[in-house]
Amino acid sequence: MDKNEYLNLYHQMVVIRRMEEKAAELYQQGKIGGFLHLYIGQEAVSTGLVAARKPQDRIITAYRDHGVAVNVGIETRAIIAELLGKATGISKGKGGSMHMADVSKNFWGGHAIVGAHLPIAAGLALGDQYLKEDNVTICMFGDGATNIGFFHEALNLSMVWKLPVLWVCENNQYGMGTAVERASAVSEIRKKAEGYGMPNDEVDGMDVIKVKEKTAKMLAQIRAGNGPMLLEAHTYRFRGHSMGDPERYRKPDEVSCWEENDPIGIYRAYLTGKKLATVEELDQQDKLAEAEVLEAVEFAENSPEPAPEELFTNIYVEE
Amino acid sequence: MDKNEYLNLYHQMVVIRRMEEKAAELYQQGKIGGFLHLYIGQEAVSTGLVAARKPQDRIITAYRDHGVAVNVGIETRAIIAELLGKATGISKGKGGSMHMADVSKNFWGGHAIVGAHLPIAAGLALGDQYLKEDNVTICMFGDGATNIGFFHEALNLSMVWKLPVLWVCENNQYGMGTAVERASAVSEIRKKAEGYGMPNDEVDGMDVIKVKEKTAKMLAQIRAGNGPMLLEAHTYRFRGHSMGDPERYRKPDEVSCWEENDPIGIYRAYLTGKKLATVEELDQQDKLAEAEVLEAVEFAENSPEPAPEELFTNIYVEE
Amino acid sequence: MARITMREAISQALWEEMERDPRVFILGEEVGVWGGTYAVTKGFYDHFGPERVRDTPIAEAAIVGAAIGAALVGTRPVAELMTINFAFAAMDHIVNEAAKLHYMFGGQMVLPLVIRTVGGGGRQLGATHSQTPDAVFAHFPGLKVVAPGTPADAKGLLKAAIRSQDPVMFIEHATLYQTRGEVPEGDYVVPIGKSTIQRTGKDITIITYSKMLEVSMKAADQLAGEGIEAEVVDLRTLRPLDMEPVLESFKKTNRAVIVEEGWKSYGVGAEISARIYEDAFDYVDAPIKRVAQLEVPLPYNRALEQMALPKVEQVVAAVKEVLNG
Amino acid sequence: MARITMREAISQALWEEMERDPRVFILGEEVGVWGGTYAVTKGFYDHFGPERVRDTPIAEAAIVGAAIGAALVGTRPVAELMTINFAFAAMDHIVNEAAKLHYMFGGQMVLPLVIRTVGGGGRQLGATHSQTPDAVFAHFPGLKVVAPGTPADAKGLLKAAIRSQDPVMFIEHATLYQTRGEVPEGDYVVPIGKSTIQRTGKDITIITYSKMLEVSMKAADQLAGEGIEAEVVDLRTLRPLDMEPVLESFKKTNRAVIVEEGWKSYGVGAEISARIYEDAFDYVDAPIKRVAQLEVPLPYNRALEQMALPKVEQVVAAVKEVLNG
Ligand SMILES: Cc1ncc(C[n+]2csc(CCOP(=O)(O)OP(=O)(O)O)c2C)c(N)n1
Ligand SMILES: Cc1ncc(C[n+]2csc(CCOP(=O)(O)OP(=O)(O)O)c2C)c(N)n1
Ligand SMILES: [Mg+2]
Ligand SMILES: [Mg+2]
Repeated sequence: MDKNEYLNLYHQMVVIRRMEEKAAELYQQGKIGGFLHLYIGQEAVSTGLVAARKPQDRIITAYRDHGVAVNVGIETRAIIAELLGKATGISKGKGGSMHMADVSKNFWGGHAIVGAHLPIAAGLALGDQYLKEDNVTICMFGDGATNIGFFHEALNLSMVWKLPVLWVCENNQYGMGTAVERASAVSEIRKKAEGYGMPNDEVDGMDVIKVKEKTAKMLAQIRAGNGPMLLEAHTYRFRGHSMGDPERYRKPDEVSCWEENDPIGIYRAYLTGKKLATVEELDQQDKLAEAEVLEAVEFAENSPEPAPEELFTNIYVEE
Repeated sequence: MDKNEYLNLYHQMVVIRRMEEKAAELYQQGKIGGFLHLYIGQEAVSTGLVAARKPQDRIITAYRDHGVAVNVGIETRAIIAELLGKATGISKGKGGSMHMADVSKNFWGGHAIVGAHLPIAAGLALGDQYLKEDNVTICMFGDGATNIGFFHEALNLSMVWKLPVLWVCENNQYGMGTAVERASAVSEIRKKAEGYGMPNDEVDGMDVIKVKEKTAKMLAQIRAGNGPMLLEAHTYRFRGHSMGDPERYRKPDEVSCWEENDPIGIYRAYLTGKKLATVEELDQQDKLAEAEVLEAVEFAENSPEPAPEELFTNIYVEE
Repeated sequence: MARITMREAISQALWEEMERDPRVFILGEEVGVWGGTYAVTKGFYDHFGPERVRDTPIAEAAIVGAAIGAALVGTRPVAELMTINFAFAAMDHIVNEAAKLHYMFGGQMVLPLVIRTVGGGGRQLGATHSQTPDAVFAHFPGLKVVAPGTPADAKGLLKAAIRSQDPVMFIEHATLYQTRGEVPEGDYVVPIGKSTIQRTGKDITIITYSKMLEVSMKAADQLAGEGIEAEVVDLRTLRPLDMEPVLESFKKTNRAVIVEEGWKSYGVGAEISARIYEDAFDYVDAPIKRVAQLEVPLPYNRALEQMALPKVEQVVAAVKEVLNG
Repeated sequence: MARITMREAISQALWEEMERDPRVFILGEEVGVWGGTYAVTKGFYDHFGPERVRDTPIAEAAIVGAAIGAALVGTRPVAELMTINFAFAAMDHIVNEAAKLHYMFGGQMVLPLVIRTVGGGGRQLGATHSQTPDAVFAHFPGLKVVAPGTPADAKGLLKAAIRSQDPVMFIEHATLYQTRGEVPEGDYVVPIGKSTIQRTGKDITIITYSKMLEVSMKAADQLAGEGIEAEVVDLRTLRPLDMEPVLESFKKTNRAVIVEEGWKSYGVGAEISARIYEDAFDYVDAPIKRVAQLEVPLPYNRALEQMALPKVEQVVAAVKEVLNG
């Protein structure tokens, strides 16, 4: 990576952070409706994953999708506009927080039914395999999603057909209020891959460089035709599951302990420690990110609502 | 076991065999409708399992359920009557081949949706655990059933809640026409238990004594409160998946090779070899079984059809 | 009688039934430590303990399947599916197992089981999280499907559901939890399978249930201001469906509007309409109208979503059209 | 035109589309080596090979989910669900994913996907294996639901489904596979979303689809013998529903019977009945009748099962009642 690339990753992570903070505010103001699941604390995972992929590689995730949206290069304004339900939103205001996607950037959403996108991810890879494209599909999901049947069917199918998928579990320790060990027979999620004879690995999900490096290695192996693999990224969400989480299930101590592992802080220290960037340069990025988010909010707030006719478009391709 | 018990197991296996042969005939004659899945070749599995349970232990299986029906002690006549859809059938003629049950004998069916009874089995065990009964639930299913999401959800739940279930996979090498390795990421089914950290074992499913012994041991461990376990029984169905299977997926050679492992033949040899029974005694049992089946067919054929009003009963308990 | 919210009424019914019968227990996602996503089971975990208020993995088929099994052996599980949209992940167990076991085994198996779940749109949750597919579940004989519209009915019907020997799907509405109403204290049971008149009138019959009862009552108020007396019939149970109060009312008013939140095509209103014509044809003075959700997956944008959902003005307009029709 | 069976017609459509478009492939349980449980794909595996005729594990959600994903990236999967009863194990992917992705992402995602499946009772398969829950799927906007009643339509509609840019649920009927009819050779495409007149008549309109078309045509024959000329309208597509031929016919005959195999309550007939009254009220001369499955889980016993299923005599009787009503 050259210096710009390093800085760019930093920029992405800070944009996500600032954007999520802003989103929380907009939610409190009643400008965002529905559910809002913030990515704060987990920025290193999606940033590292996307940084490691080739543009041809597909990525798909759950409803906690704002991070990926930024990483794949959707304009911040189109993300915030979607949160506000505006016509200029990436899904034309029809999807909202949980349903961001940009197919032109190989980002296949944002899916709100827990685990349901795993079979779909297997299908993206199946399509590629069928068409003899050497793309890999990166499928992200939470620890909680590994207990639903969809996970099992998708992982099994991917092994039987040797589909080019990198399964990435973001183990943030909880599915809503349920700690991993209260819901899952094994709490080391990567062990589940063994039930399918699937190669697997784990990574510190708070360290963007480690995530990127491990992902790059695994993508190469998968691209070489070795079949699917599973990567468990250990991470933590600093905020509640969604806005309005009573957070009765964890102690503030636990949260602050993890907050000391802030992925942005870790990466800052890495960059300055390795002399890849100066504090001033990073502060400068912070300012740029902040400005970008503010501009995006302004853009989104000034954007038009979808036209009423939009209610009836996109039900079918062929009406 | 005393001699009678040994002979009784033999008797059960032969009754199943003769009954299934008869059922095939009745099907050809158009007297049995729907699907008919014969248990021929797998008799040692259910016979061994049921022999090892205490009466308080529950058993539940898939649509290939005639064996269990005999083993738990449903009268052969009530089984055949059910096959013929008669009022005297164990499910009043409403269930048919795939839906035999006798709740009074702790046999909970006979379920025709692949894998759907696994969560139900977890529930039987949950009920027992909740009511502080020290019953164990034995849940039988095929190799093909281990690929559906229900399997995953049920196994995981049973571990998380330490439910008293013995999961028994009858690996008869095929789910319909699909060989295990074409459908399952791991072909050693017991390995799937490892994805749940679940203790597991395997057994020669053609040897009723081995099945019984292993089952007894596992049931004791489960009853002691150690949580669920999985047992893989290696077996083979000598007939097609159901009547009308074109059997394009396997060679006659393969079948005859397995037929040399006939569970009844193996058990005969065991009994005579250990001098637990003479050939004459066994032949005598064969005759008894044959007679029992013939009597049962006659009974069933002479039994009345369900009254038309039966169409409307049992939709609800409270009408 | 206390004036409490729907949430409190449901919570009360659950609490009282658990106190009354030790066989009753709850299982579902976030019902315990969290206190229920809609706070219905807040305080239950501390009071009844983890055996009786069981947090489950995210595994809807296992939740319903386990509840079925536990019911079969003599407990009385109340399974919670966080929303009805996730019920599709448990669809097989609801319609192929719960609805059929009693019948299929000739009456041997008894499943005293409640599946509590939450439906409805209007909260900008997008297409996968905003559905009102009640008719889909009501299509299956063997299931009982209940969807209360008032706090009192919610309490009384939930008690009846928990005491029922049959599998009951109990559909609450996400935007009704704050609705207040008089609710009888203590052992108040409302029988399943009985429709009821929620407001009397002579000019037209509005047939509805769940959230749309609220909408219909408001419409009736507004119409009353214009001198139109609408009778409002609340179905409360979709299966078994009790048409008697509907037909009785219709024979008096000779006109009807059916109001449901779900999509119109193949929805609840179609069945009600068809049955009125079948059973009260000679009493029909004007075409019956249905007010229902427009045939689109619900969008996130608030204005678009609201466009698609049935509203008071539409009910009022439909009533007037029928009266002038 | 050749006179071939429904099975052959469906098989032909699949074969020809696979020959025409290399992006088309099949996946499902036993579609390959076995040749299809209903022998529809017999010979396909040998001809097209394992990449294009893919046997899957028993994992319905994965079958539909994988088909969705593969469709998104430019292939044209035809997923087979062995029977519609097992579609409930894939329900989430059918109604929450396939039906919604195009809309929810503002048109970005396109899913040219067919889910072929087989429904219907009458073969003594018992309650879990004999359902006709077509209305349930037709309730969801975003899905197209097709259920042909003749070999020609089966061929033409399946071709249209495979070429459609939208997700199509294609429901065949287990007891129609042997039915013969004239089927145009080669590239014969029947548009989705068009009902059609299968028999003309002036006295009454019978509205039906799938297997019940056969039953209704027999009834019409029998009625013709008694001087009653029934017009038979075949819906063919349940969503989007084309009411034009129905209304046109009804405006001529002023009387109707609707015949469906599924349960009556919340079924297809309810919707058709409600719509006729809504859109042709002034043309109604007698109450419309529905003939449908009795409200029971289908039992195994043959006589009981037959009692529950709609039959020719019931259609004939219903027609006469309407005519005399
Ligand atoms: C099938 C289904 N069941 C339940 C839900 C409600 N729900 C939304 S998110 C969530 C928790 C998921 O946890 P995890 O997979 O660990 O992801 P995280 O939120 O931690 O990122 C639940 C239960 C849902 N959306 N879909
Ligand atoms: C959910 C579901 N999908 C498909 C089927 C059709 N089906 C019935 S039996 C069977 C094969 C099951 O194989 P296995 O579990 O190995 O049991 P076996 O028949 O070998 O005893 C299939 C696919 C079904 N009944 N249920
Ligand atoms: Mg999590
Ligand atoms: Mg098998």
